[in-house]
Amino acid sequence: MHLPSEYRSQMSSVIYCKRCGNHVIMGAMQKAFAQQDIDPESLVIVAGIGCAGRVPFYINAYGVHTLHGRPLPVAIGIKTANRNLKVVVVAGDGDAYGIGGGHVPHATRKNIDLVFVVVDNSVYGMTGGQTSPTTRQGHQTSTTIYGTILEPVSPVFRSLADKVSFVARGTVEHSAQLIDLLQQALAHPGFAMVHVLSRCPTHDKLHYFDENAARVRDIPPDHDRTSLPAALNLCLDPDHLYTGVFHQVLKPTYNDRADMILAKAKAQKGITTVEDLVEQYV
Amino acid sequence: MHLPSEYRSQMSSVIYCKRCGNHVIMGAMQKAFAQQDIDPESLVIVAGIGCAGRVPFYINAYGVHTLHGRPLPVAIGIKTANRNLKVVVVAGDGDAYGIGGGHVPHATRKNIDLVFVVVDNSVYGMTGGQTSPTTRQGHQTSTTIYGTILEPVSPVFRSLADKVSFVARGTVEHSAQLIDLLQQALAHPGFAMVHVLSRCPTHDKLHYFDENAARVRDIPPDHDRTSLPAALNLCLDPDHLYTGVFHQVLKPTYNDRADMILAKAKAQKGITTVEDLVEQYV
Amino acid sequence: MLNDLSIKIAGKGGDGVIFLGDVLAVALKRCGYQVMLVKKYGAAVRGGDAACQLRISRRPVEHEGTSVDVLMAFQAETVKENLRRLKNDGWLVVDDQPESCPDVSGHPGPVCRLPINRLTDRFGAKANNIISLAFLAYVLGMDLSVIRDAVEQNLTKRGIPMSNLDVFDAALREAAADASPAQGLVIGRADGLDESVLWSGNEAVVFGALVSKCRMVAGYPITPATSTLELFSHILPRLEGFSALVQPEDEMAAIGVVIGMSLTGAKAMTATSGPGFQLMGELLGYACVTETPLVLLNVQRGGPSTGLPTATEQSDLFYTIHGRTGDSRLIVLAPTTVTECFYLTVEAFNLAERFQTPVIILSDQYLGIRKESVSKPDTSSIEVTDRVVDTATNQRFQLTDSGISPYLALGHSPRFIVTGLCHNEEGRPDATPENHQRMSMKLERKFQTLTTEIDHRQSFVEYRGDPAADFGIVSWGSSAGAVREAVDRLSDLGRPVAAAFPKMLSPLPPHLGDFLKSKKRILVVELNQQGQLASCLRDQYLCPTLGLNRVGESFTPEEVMDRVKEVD
Amino acid sequence: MLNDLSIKIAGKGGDGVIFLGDVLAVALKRCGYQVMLVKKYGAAVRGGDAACQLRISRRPVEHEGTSVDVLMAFQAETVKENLRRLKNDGWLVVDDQPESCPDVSGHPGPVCRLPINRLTDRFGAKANNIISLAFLAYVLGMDLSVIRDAVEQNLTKRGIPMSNLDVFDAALREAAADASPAQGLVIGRADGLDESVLWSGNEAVVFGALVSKCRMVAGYPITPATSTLELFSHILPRLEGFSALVQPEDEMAAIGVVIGMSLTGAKAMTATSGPGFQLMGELLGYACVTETPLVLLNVQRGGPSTGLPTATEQSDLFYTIHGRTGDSRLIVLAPTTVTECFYLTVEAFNLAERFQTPVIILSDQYLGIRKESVSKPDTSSIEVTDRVVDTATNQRFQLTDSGISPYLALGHSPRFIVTGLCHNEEGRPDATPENHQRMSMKLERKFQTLTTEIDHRQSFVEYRGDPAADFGIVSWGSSAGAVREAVDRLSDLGRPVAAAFPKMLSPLPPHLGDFLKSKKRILVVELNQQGQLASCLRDQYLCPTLGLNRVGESFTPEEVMDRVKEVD
Ligand SMILES: Cc1ncc(C[n+]2csc(CCOP(=O)(O)OP(=O)(O)O)c2C)c(N)n1
Ligand SMILES: Cc1ncc(C[n+]2csc(CCOP(=O)(O)OP(=O)(O)O)c2C)c(N)n1
Ligand code: SF4
Ligand code: SF4
Ligand SMILES: [Mg+2]
Ligand SMILES: [Mg+2]
Repeated sequence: MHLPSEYRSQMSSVIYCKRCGNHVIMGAMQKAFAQQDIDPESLVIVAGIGCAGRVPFYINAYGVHTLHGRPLPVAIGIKTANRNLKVVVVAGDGDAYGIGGGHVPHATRKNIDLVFVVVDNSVYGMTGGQTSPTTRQGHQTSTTIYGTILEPVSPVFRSLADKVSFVARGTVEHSAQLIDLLQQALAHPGFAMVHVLSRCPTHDKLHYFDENAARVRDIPPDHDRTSLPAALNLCLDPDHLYTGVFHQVLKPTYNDRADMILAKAKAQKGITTVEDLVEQYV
Repeated sequence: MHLPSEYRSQMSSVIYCKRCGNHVIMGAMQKAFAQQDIDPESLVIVAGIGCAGRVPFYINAYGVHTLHGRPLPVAIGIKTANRNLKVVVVAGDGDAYGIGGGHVPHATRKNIDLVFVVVDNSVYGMTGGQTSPTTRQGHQTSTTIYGTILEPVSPVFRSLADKVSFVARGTVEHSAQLIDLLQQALAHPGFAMVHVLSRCPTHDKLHYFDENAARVRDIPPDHDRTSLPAALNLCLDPDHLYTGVFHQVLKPTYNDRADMILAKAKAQKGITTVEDLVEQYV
Repeated sequence: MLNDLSIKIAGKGGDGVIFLGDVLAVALKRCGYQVMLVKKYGAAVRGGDAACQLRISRRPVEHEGTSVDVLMAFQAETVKENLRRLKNDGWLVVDDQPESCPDVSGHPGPVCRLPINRLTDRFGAKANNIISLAFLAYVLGMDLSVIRDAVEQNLTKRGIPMSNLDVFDAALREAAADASPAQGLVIGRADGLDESVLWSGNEAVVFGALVSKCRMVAGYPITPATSTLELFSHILPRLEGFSALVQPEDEMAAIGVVIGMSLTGAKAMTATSGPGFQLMGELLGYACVTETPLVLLNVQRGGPSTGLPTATEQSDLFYTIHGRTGDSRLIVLAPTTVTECFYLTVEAFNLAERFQTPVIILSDQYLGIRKESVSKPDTSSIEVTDRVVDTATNQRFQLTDSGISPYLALGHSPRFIVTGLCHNEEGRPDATPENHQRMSMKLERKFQTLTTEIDHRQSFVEYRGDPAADFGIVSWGSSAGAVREAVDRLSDLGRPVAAAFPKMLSPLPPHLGDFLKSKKRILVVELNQQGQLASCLRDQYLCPTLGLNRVGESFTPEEVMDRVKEVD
Repeated sequence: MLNDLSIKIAGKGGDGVIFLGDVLAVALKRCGYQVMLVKKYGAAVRGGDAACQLRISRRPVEHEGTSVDVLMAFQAETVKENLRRLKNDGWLVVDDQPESCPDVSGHPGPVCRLPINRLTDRFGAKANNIISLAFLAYVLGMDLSVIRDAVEQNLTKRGIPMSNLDVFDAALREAAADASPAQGLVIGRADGLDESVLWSGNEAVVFGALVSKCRMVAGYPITPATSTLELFSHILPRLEGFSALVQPEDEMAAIGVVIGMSLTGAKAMTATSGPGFQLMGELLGYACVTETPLVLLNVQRGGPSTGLPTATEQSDLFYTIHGRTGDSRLIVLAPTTVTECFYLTVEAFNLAERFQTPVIILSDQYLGIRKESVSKPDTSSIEVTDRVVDTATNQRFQLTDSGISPYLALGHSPRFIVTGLCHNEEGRPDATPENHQRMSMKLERKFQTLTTEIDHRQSFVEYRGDPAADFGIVSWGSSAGAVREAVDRLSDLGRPVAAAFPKMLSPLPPHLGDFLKSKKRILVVELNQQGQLASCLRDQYLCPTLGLNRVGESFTPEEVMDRVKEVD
């Protein structure tokens, strides 16, 4: 058994602002790791760039701080090459759905076995509060002082369309639930996406969350999480903002499928060596 | 009135293979332009790279052959700067959902007024038949001779999740319907996505289409295209592969919204000149 | 009136150091001084150290000063850290509570202890900065009405309650009782000086673009370029006529949008830094070969990779010149002052139009964020090259002697084709070896035309110091400031040297070669490890070079002087 | 047995020209010749002209031959287009129907008219290529059992029915009746030659990687690099042990995946060309600063931008060396032959391991697609540097004299951090100026260590010709072939010149400087407009250079000789 504190790095001091949602998320991650008894020696936190992206510096595990938008490809390389590693990817809303948005559907359709934590503060925190892909329409940010004109992207809806095998949403106001969701995600074999509604008190005074707190509901216990239509219904409900697990199905992971190809090739064409292959060109 | 032949360029000879789906698509586009009476002097065809990407060379209009995966940003720049131009974007399945996939949701959430024709031959045609984002699982291609292991992306499903205001699917086997869909798309104010199931006879002998021909159905006439749940139902139907218009709603286009901001800024802070602004720094 | 003074204010994130610097700079500029205000961020993005340094002078300010005449510091540790930068006879301004100030008995100069914290306790924590400002203004012996106006204006602009002005007045009264103006630091007020504006380098670029009639911008946030995007987004919609600002999903999209805008005949620009600039490479190459005019501001930061977002550096020169596959050239301009950020931006737009090519403005964090007083530009007298659209031909890439072809715009010219494939004069794909050779020579000719013009006009290089000196210094961008001061001081010390500051780094002006040839030794001063400009000089002029190379923070004049002495 | 012969086969897309070339090359190699097979595509991707040219010799083949000894052409227009390349005494092999062949009475040499089309009518259109092959083999006076075996093997490999072999035999019978072996063209069979393999440059790189124990690959299709990805995808899963091949959504993802693989301690590579290489720039810079070993093959094509996907060029050198923001260095290797594609790939992996850095292999379309006979490598004797993972320290970026730090791998070493931010020895962000300077010097030291080693071993430059000559030629990559032949022929003509072919282009080997200094004139031959290597030579060695620069298609030895005479 590991204690949450074992996952706290002593090496870098946390520079998040006061009341930043990232404090809650890091705490929840550490508790979830402990409760799932994740071996810190085989845990890799991969992140993009941004405030959320700094999580690897503060967790006592292997940490790979990649580039803005690129955590998923690097994480895929890591998990493909060494399946014994437990890979957790942390990305901001800009990281995940702005600059990195092109990589998401290709990680999900691989059903690569990792946890994808999207820290959605609906703003570019690190660079000082510009509009992000999830900023709600009409909201003011430093680059949209007359109001954001675009419709926000819907992380949960898109994940369902991308056939993600585990889709959940939590918030930094409900840390017990968040810990539980992260635990389920860690236990899920395959791509597990956890959309976390977070806060950037420094750059976003009137947060999405405050405006929508009354709409927040736990997903009802009788929800059939294996049903995609049922998940879509929840996500399209105009009156409620659901938190909990929308969808979960089991299907082969990328490593499983890659193994099948290794076996099939040998069965179909025969096992060979580099020397034999060279011989074919003589 | 313009004739379809007026949209045919005399300047470059068409180098598509025999029986290539692109022949059908170009023909359908030319007919749709004619029937919608699109002024060739204000028509811009923007494309990515690939066989589908060569369409601008063969259409008698302005042609912008961009880079692999980048037609949408360039098209957005064009339409933002000059709304009098009619912009049609042509992209292959690799262009649209592989390398260019990150741009799609940000074009759609802008509801930028253009037609997005995705030529889905489920293979990388131009480079010789490698697996593409829409290649079906198990199918063999030049880079997956032991079978493609990934689930394909679902262009229609994703478009619905991205809240596209016009979503249709046609095929190169049903050219009359395709012409009709393209016409509707051209008439639609906002982002109009037409997913075209095409063919690459050169690199894909057993096409998706052949295997699924029996499942193809017209969308029933009583389908309520304004209803997102209804559209999702059609798209999730495991027994049928629907063609027709899945979804259409009217909402402000990007140019409309940008105009609102121009007005709002002036109303809130007052109209000003560069000289006045300089004065503020004295 | 003083000739020259430099002031440092050092504190932590919450101390309002930036506010102090901003207001003080405005007020001192209005007192008739030339001003430079440099903001220094600690390593951490938030909560770390914050400092700003202000230098005023009757002459142009080239550098913020290596050591300062006045140091105001709020915490024991910030005092300690910064004391070594205070001149021996400099004024130390600290709080009068012992826990806010370490033992400073070692400092030989005057120490001014003020009741900042006590007063803050009275007026509330947020009043901290306004109280400090009042005290500092008093100590400096400023014209108090000027500073009071500046405070009022700043509060108005930021929508902060005017009750703060009462706090300011109260603090002034307290100061009058407690503190006395610093001996010899009575900052007067000069008249008859040019009217000037106070701009950061980034602001100057924005105004350069606006004066050039650029009304289309796309950009993605990135430190330290973001403030241009923010400023454009606030300003553009208020201007008469049509304008567009797009903040898309990434930098590839940003430059893609700019290219699309430009294809319709509109002037358009983007601004970015390191990693974002990197991502623009592919479409920038497309813009080069499709001969699409556009302007790109790269505010360099510490590299490589994500590097040091809040540090300055000059290490993107190689990438800027050579960062695209194939034989792909473009124009690179490098301003050395905030004033040049403005005028070279106008030049960038003019060159982009005339040569139908991307033009890169290579600024850096030090230059982009710092503020300087800039003599107010007479916008009506600035020459601006308009886009000229040909409506008679479809030969978009017509072969000409100059290499410059008719410019066509979507929706305005006969229909034409644009492609990144090798194309013929009509823009259609043509991969024959002859065509490729022809079109690649055409592009080369464009740059020859440009080079000849520059050489003819002897432009884009600033020469300074003693032309007859046998020791030459070459520097570029923001490092020129430290070098200018060093050159002047070396000359005062009886060691005349000559300096050249190229403002166009690609193509390099041929006449720079005459300078290089006339020197026995050439020292190239640049803030990078590899000696990137030096490498270009050796390649182009075959002259041996010595280097002053370092990364981490900007150069001081003393470093330049030391290096000259070392290699002399 | 002949000493040297070059054969061109020209047709349209459907003529099976590539099949002819492939089978012929295999058979001729087995006859004991050294072989070079060059495929030439027309401008259009499909349906355009297709041609291949084959040269065989008892000595190493440096160039496919500017003019040919045998020309087989299938259409009147392909005959016409290619006739000027046929030597005066060369054999023209054409169809016997007048509509397939224009008037060739002007050709002084022998003309061989064969009933290709008539026979094709009998056996069906698809038999076209096999009939032509039989005729050509007969005309060449080849050992028919060798060619028949080669056909059989080719058909088996591609899963084509063996009934085609009957067509081949029938055609041979017809040939015996109709045609007679070309006078003097009796291709014999040599024994005792090295056993050799026939590889394209791309194939040789794949085998170099396999021999280096690289089992992890990620790549995105792009002409002309795609064939590496395809070959890896066919081969890797058949090998014992674990392997992984990922074809992701774009090139950024491809190199991202490779970096991830490498971070776990696995050897990994990717292959790409122009536009794809461009997109890899940002993560490549990340790999440089995180000191992640990886190998990247760039098969250069015509640029800039999308350029000419099926044309060769050497214009990515600037980008390869300088294509990343910041001071970011890596190793660049440039093979000049298919054999070197193999051995330099092994070298690339070894250097990547030892110096913990990306290594770029700069190949090009001409070298990547053409096939050459390569003396069969003895894989057991090839030295391969394994990845050594440190399990005792967490100082991933420890400061050492050599600049090389302990290598740590995810899952195998104590926990550590990787970031593209400026970091300290433990890999943690540290943006202090001192740390940045320190770490940037450490990276620089790594390259000094490498440079010293190369110089010590006098390696990575091939010298040829007369070392005492005062005229020096420098060339790189695939252009070296034409230069080698030119050097030999100039020497035969009594104009000895010396040549140097650097195989490592960054860092450049210092001993190349001795060569340059010893020459009065230096001609740099490279297939680009700007003279990219020449620029690097001037920068590094301060030597004036002359250039032979062109784009569009590869150089001929005659062009090199002409240029030497011109500037001599
Ligand atoms: C290629 C690139 N472009 C831009 C940046 C600048 N940048 C750093 S973080 C960031 C956005 C952060 O927003 P988000 O991903 O939502 O994370 P947050 O800071 O809000 O947690 C940006 C634009 C960068 N580092 N790299
Ligand atoms: C950045 C970049 N990567 C790769 C390529 C090579 N390439 C050209 S077209 C193409 C794929 C084409 O597939 P698709 O988009 O489906 O179009 P299709 O040819 O099938 O119509 C690729 C990978 C390129 N031109 N640019
Ligand atoms: S800027 Fe916002 S997201 Fe970043 S640490 Fe501060 S509160 Fe958190
Ligand atoms: S390769 Fe395929 S997609 Fe391309 S032109 Fe030929 S058939 Fe059409
Ligand atoms: Mg965010
Ligand atoms: Mg396709």
